[in-house]
Amino acid sequence: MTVDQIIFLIVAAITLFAAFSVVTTGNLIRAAFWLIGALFGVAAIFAILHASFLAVVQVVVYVGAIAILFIFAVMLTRKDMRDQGAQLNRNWKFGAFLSALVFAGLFFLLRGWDGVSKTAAAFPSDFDAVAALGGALVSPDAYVLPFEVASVLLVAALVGAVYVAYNHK
Amino acid sequence: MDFHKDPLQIAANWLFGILAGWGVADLWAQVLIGFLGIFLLIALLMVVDILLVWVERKVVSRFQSRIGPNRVGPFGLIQPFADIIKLLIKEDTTPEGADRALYNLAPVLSMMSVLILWAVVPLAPTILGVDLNIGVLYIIGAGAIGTLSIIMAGWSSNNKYSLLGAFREVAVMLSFEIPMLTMMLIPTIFAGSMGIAAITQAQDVWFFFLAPLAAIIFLIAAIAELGRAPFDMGEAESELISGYNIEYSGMKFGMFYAGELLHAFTFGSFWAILFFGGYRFFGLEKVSAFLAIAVLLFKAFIGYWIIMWVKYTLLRIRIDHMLIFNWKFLTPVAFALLMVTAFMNALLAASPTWLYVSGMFLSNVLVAWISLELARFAAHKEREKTENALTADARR
Amino acid sequence: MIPLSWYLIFSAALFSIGLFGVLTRRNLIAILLGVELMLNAVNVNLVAFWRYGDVHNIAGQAFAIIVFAVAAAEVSVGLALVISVYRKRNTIIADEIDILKW
Amino acid sequence: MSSWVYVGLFFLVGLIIPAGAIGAAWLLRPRKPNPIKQMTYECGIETVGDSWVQFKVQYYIFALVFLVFDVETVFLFPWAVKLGSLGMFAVIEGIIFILILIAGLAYAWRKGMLEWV
Repeated sequence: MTVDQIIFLIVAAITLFAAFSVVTTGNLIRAAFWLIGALFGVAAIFAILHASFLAVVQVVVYVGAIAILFIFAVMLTRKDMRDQGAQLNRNWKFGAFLSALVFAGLFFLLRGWDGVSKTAAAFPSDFDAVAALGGALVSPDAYVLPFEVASVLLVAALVGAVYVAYNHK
Repeated sequence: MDFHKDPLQIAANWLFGILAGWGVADLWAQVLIGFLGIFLLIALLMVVDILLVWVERKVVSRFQSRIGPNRVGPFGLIQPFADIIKLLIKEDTTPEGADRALYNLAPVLSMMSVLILWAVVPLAPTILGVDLNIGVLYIIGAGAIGTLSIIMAGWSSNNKYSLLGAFREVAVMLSFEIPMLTMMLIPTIFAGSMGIAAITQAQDVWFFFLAPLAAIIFLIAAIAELGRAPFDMGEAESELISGYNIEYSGMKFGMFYAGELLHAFTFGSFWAILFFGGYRFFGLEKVSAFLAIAVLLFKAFIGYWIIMWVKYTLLRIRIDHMLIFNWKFLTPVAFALLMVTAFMNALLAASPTWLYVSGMFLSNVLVAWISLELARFAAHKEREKTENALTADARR
Repeated sequence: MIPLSWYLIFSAALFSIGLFGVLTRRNLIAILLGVELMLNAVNVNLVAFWRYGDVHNIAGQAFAIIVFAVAAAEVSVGLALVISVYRKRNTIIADEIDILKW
Repeated sequence: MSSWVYVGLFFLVGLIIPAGAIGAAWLLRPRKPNPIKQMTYECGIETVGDSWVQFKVQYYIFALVFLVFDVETVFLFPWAVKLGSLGMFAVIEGIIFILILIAGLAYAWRKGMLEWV
């Protein structure tokens, strides 16, 4: 095993453990902090994949904003913050079975595909992914429409969410 | 290779030779040397941090017409070391009902979020931790960890005041992050790169002269991000006692305190790097790497001194005023400035340097003037409304 | 070197864990936490395919960026709804929210 | 990747040193706990009620506005990096992007949702 394989396995194990704790911890604040751990792990995976920009954006957007929003929301709905009876619903066995089935299905699907054991070519050292991304996001041949639509989507979300959350007296 | 130009590379090569002589594999030798270098840098930062405690106490006492620490050692220089010994042997209490794991993790994360910022700081042309091509965003990402540590400390202490302080502090930090991010876009536009080293290299003309307004907004946002006065609503001593770190004592409190000071110094150096050329000073950096470090530290201390000056001059601002100041004034101005800068940058792309610089400077001044006039107009209207309401009340 | 399959299996596992959370948790916020995990699994896939395909074709990263925007929109609206429901019904347990029964 | 290995090392050392300082204090400090010492601080009286009090929804609204602006500003970074070589068309696109964003802020402002009631 090479060094990067060992690093990957450690990061992946930590991430999956954190993700598992997110869905099983009774204390919701703890679950939110575990989610942050899992998101950090995914950021590390992005860094291993040479996607520096996405790794940092993952930390800035998810850890810096989305996780804080979760924590705020948990504290605003305080009554359900700590363990109160069962955290899982009646059908949890069925849910566990279904998600295990999804994993098994994906696993066997992947095993049947021959492109799966492919290894990556060396990363071209003169390639600046951020500049390429910047070019693609505003180029009319590429992603300018999704780029602008994302802006509209976020503004729509802002307007809707503020309206819903605002305390109309 | 000249020792004055690139001391670290020479030291690394020397160490590498020794390790290779011992039969250590190349990869591990490199990792070990990297580890040692990082350890050295962080240890140095801790020493600077101890010095900062002394500087802060001395400066605040001068601002308040006192003398400050002057008993322990010459000019009280040994005072911070005495403080450390006191913190080390002080009993440390954990409040009842605290979430112990998070309670102990928070101070460590708080300090870490500051230390890791220095991974991307170019100390000299050749002395640079990591040249990430997304350095500017890395700063914000590290700040996110700091925000997290505050909310962690506030929640896990099992105390109303600490939670209230954490909430306020986080609300302020989040709000002011937007103008800060926006102002970081402006050096990015000028340099055509997000790498901190590239931004430093691109400053043949200091970016302060291209975007003075951006530098000022960045400083305001940075002070708010640090949670220092006048934006220290999160730890308002007279109302919340000490905010999110109220239940902490001993070395854990020391970590929060030292982290805050080092954070201020770090933002002083980022201000210097993004807008005042970092280690560059009329070609001095080309003479010797040590001179470059001295230049950067000097500029960083000036930035730090300005942050202190603001802290000890201005009064605390109420939280609603603070948030409204950010969302209704600073953020729109920042975005307007960004649009104007992007537009002027494209318009003046082919023009000579003097025209480019003066055009940028004038457009900044124009944006500042228009926004201040608008703010004055709005303030007049607001004042009139309040006064009318008051006189109506009095008549009744 | 790490083969592509490791990333895909990692992402499948993350997705399944998120799905488990969404299907079994009773608390609305916890359900949203599960959704976040699932979105992240998708992003890992997109970036892995970008890296293992042609690096100069930036599509994988651009898609991942759009997924970030969608995740942000989803969280902001979702949590706003949770808070609104909490204000009206004083609970955020999914089973007990049955205003739309009829 | 190699530069990220150094960042990882930085994280590691940045964790170890503060943890080491706290650990040293843990070894050196006296330990005499008693129930009153460990009580939560509240202006010299005993804590009243639950410490985890409920908060104003305004905090959430500001966090929400922040989230949307954060994501959008981050989107602008690749645009800013490439701006020098793209010309006027890309600048106009970026400005439209920002204007859409400002429209959202203006809406929240007009509806009085940015007030701290």
